[in-house]
Amino acid sequence: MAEIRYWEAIRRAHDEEMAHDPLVIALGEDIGLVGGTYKATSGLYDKYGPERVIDTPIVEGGYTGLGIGASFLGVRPIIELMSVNFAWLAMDQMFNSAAKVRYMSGGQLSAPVVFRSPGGCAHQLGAQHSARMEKVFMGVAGLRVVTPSNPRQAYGLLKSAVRCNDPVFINEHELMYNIKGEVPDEEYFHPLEGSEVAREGSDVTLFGYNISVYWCLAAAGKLAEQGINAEVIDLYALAPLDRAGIRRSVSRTHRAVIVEEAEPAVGVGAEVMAIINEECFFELDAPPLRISARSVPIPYNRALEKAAIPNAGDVVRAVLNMFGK
Amino acid sequence: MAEIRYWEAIRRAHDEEMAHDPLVIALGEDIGLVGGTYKATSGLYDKYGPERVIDTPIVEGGYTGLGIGASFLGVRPIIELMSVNFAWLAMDQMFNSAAKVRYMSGGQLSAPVVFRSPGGCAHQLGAQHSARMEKVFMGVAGLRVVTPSNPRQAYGLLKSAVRCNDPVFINEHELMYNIKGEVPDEEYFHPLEGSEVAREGSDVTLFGYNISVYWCLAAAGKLAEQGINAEVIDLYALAPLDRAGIRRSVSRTHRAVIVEEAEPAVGVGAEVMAIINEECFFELDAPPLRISARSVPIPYNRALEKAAIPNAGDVVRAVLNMFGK
Amino acid sequence: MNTADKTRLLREMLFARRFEERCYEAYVERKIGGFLHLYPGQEACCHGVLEAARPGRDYVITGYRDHIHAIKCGTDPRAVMAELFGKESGCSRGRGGSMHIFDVAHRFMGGYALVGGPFPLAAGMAKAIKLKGDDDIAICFLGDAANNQGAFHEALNMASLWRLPVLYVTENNLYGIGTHIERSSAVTEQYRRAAAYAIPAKQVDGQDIELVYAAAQEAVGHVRAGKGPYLLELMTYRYRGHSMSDSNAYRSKEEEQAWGRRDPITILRDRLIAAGELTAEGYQALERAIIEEIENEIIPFAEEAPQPDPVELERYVLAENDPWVMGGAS
Amino acid sequence: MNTADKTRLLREMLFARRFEERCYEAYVERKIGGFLHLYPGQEACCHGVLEAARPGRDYVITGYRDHIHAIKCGTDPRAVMAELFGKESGCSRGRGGSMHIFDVAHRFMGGYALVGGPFPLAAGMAKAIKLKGDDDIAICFLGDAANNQGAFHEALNMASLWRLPVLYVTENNLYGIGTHIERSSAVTEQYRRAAAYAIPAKQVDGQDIELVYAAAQEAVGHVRAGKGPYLLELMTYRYRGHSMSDSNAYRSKEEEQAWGRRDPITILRDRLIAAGELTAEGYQALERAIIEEIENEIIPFAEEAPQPDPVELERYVLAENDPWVMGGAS
Ligand SMILES: Cc1ncc(C[n+]2csc(CCOP(=O)(O)OP(=O)(O)O)c2C)c(N)n1
Ligand SMILES: Cc1ncc(C[n+]2csc(CCOP(=O)(O)OP(=O)(O)O)c2C)c(N)n1
Ligand SMILES: [Mg+2]
Ligand SMILES: [Mg+2]
Repeated sequence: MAEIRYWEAIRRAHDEEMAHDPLVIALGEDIGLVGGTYKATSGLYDKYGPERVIDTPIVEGGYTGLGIGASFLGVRPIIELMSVNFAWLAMDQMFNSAAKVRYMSGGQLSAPVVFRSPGGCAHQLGAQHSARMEKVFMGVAGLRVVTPSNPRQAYGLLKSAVRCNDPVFINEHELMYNIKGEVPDEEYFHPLEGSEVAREGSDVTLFGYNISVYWCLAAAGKLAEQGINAEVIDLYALAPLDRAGIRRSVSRTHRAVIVEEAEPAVGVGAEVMAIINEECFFELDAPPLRISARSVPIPYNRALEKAAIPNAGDVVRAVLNMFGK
Repeated sequence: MAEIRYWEAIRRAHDEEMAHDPLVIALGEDIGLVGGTYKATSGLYDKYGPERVIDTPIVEGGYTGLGIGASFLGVRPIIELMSVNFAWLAMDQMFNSAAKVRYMSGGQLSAPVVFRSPGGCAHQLGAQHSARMEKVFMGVAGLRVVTPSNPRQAYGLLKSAVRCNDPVFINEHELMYNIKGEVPDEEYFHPLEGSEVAREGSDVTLFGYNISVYWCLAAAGKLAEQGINAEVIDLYALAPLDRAGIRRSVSRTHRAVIVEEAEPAVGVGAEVMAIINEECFFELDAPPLRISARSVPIPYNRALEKAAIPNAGDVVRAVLNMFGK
Repeated sequence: MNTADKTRLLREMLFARRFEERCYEAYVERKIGGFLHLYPGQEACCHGVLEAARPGRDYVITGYRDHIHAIKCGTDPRAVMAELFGKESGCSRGRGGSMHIFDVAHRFMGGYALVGGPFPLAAGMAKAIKLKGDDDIAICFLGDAANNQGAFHEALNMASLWRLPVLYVTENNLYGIGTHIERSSAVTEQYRRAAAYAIPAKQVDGQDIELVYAAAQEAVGHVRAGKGPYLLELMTYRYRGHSMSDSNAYRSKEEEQAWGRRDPITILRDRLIAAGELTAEGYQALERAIIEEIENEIIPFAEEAPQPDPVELERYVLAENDPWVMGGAS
Repeated sequence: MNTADKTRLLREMLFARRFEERCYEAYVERKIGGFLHLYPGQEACCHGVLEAARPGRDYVITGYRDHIHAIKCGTDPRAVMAELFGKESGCSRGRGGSMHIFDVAHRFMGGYALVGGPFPLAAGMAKAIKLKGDDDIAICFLGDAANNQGAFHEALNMASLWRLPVLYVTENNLYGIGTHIERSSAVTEQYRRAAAYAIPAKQVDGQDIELVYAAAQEAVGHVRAGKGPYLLELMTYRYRGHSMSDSNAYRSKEEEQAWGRRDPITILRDRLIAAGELTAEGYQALERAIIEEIENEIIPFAEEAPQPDPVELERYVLAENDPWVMGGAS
């Protein structure tokens, strides 16, 4: 089991799937000749050629629609949106075409397409380049949404997403491409549904996904010093969410905190809270909490930016408070 | 106080605001010469001329952006999106330009623009014309979202939205334009924040907004026959939501049901449940519930379509069940 | 085109006309719901273009005004009518409705309700064809007003850049709902826009099926030969309102009458009669046979077809039993 | 343009060059964060065009490569640098950063980070000008690659249709990040696309400020006269990478050198020297003065400017004390 970086894991999944099936293609801005902003497709242009690794014009709606149309004929495009902020321009096609075509054709047609894109708040990229948009993708029936928190997931989720017959959105993170982690040497397909226990615990469940898993783990470490044994659940599948996994953990710990990098309104935190209310309300020993970003467009100034986004310290404080400490 | 229809109320608000301020303009597809798909702008083209009542090409991203740009210079455009389903094409401009410009310019520039559009499931319009998208608009800081449930609100909210210096999204409903209701004869501005008690009650709070207010009221009527006195809260302001109003009602009734026409995932129901958990968890005598649509693209077939959308009967059943009846 | 072809095309166009008129009635009778956009007046566009292609084998995609395109591709008209009636035997199993006719077996890749949406989808289908090395082409029919959408610009640029085998057909009926093209498009002659993408283009009378056919042959030939996309603009007119709720108040009676005199069916019929290849009686018999087929076979089929089972409401949202959802068969 | 103007423009362009190079250094020193897109090589575009307009009075909007456009509109360079340093005295109060320079007092209506976003915004500003009856114009500067976005198509069509007073300037530096225009645009000469909207257009050498100025005078004159929009394509080159993380590996040394020989500053300088209107020493003195201004006034101002108060994190999301939020003053 080798340690590789997140971007290398994504590159490996691309490479294997393109080698496996000549109808797997990759497209996006600057993904070919220059290998992608985050190197996730580096080397593939030389290996598979410009017909399969396609540098597109800067037309998010257009090339997303083009990839979806190709998928109607069995092509399996992996579409990179350079930043999730640009996805607003592609959503009509993602939702109205890809997510709905199976249903409205009565099951005849499907769009086995993968969209992948980094979201999240990186370093001072400002209001138009710091969106966290997972909640938008989760709200529309017909689209699967996953969000890898480590190289193993990044590799295995992309592999499964390419093979799966549903459209899948993979929410990556600008700050995570250089994270290192173990990835199996043999081929590996990660389930597109479910959740993972990132740390076992008994006193409180911290739900994280993508980058916030790390904040949860860091908080759990600190909390352990204070005698609180926190469980961390990695919700790598956002649509559908793992209701059973959420119930299972909260039914054991009786307390829940959801940690999200995004603003709270109609977000993952709200949805997980709703699921907890629906699934195991009577198991709760305390109100479930969400720790979210402040509801502001992200400011450029570094200190303001930091203040807008939650961190492990916020999680620790909230949990201590929950325990009356 | 005259009884007028919902569309007439919107038309009146347009007319008064255009008469009041020469920089108020209206734009959208077929809103001018033919008076708008739902007549909300009928007669205005003749009255104010083609420079102020503008039939646009079918370019949702383009004319939304154009309206926003005009608003930077103090023009107050009322932009009609013929159907909320087309708003996906306009969201980049709505969010990245209108909602963020005040913040990222450090308060120098603002976009005092109004977007209005019918959402909801009408009669057999199919998967691409039945979106309920309020949750998408609620998730982005910098944009206000309101959703009138009656002609008085439709009139007063549009009036305030035009004058307010923030961008406002007004979520209307295809099935509601012919609803009749009383509207004050004198000029009236409805607050853009808050909520309204549509029916007082003491045993359970039913939260509705837009069309689901009617389902809640119908359910409350049925429940009264069974001895359950339901309060109905009309959440006409979706962003920001009225946390105080939600807390106040649930703290009195100790039970809450949120009724939404949309699919549940990351929706209004989830957000209101989260707010209840945050604001008054210990006041609850039962887990809060949400009654939502099924998570499917809307089918054309009438029976399937009906089965996909909740109704008053679903609310009654859920509440009876909550009371062990 | 020989006489047999012309007679067949006349029959097809007349069938299309009667089929659509019957839909109108069924809508009034409330057998059909939702939005209904009909095709009368534009028949020579669909039939002329697809006659020059390989319907059922080339991939066709269009907007919401889609019944006739599907039928010309080979879809059973009974399945189209059943779809409009919302039935399980409908070509989209009653889930789609008028705006979402699908028949993948006949490579009719669907009707889409968002104006402009099919532009990039068609380019993508062409990309897939190219990758597979087939000699099929993709054909995208859309209206004039759709050409203002950014999707037109984005898709045509990519299609040209990558020499994709896609034919774009603009059915220019002069209106987008109630807005005349002169009020929505700075350049009303749509074929002129193709130069911005180095795409060859031509404007043709869309009421004369022989002219449409000839132009389409050239266009289809270009595309199939691997020379890249082509844009064909067909000047036409819809005889009914945009959809059922439209009164056409924005059109002058003179304009309507002038175009009424250019009815594509009448033009072909009169030409055949003048050439002695058809008689007035023959034409009437044709029409009677069509009406009988519609009344005796198509409508009863749609009426009697079963409703979808409500238990299946959540079917077709996601793939069924897809092993990769759980990480593979293993 | 007289000698004084030319000398002033040379100074302005040289200032722009030095300012941007100093930003580069400050970024390396980690005084500036985020994405930083610099302007060296393209100075004649901004300066030539705006010289022909009324900077500070006409409304200007652009993308993320925006520092110099703001300064030419009249924004205090210290406020720009302070913005890049994230300070409260920055022209966007430290909230915007390099991609979001704003100075509404000087009618610099902002830098926007989404490629293509300003196209319709500019048309909207022009619409507002027209409604108000002013004789101002809106000027939108964007890159060549931006022209592929659907927003270009949609905005230019509306601008032409409604004769809006807006000048679109394409700064064609041949690349969108690492993708050469021949790999992204089916028609590489961008001005040719304007015909699709019946908009007059011209392609001009963007390295020679006198040519840019002459063309811009014509273009601005056209727009200000109420004749509708105009598209000006300026052929130029960026000497640095797209942004700070770009190695330019996709460009050949020969290409870079060829364009290096066409440096807009050198061209104007040499012309002035050849005409005896400037000496080599005079030029060096100019450069020294600029460097001194930057080092002694601009950088210290930005360094010493206060940070935003974290208490104000949530300010500027919504309007403050807007009475209409609660239904009016009453
Ligand atoms: C994105 C989008 N915007 C608006 C509409 C509403 N709409 C439906 S059809 C239509 C007119 C389209 O005109 P055209 O493209 O000329 O086609 P025609 O109906 O004339 O065949 C409009 C505005 C829509 N369906 N989708
Ligand atoms: C909508 C959108 N897509 C992609 C990007 C990423 N991006 C930033 S600049 C750029 C290249 C733009 O090139 P061009 O328009 O020629 O301007 P230049 O940078 O050359 O000045 C790209 C792809 C973006 N910012 N916005
Ligand atoms: Mg039309
Ligand atoms: Mg460029």
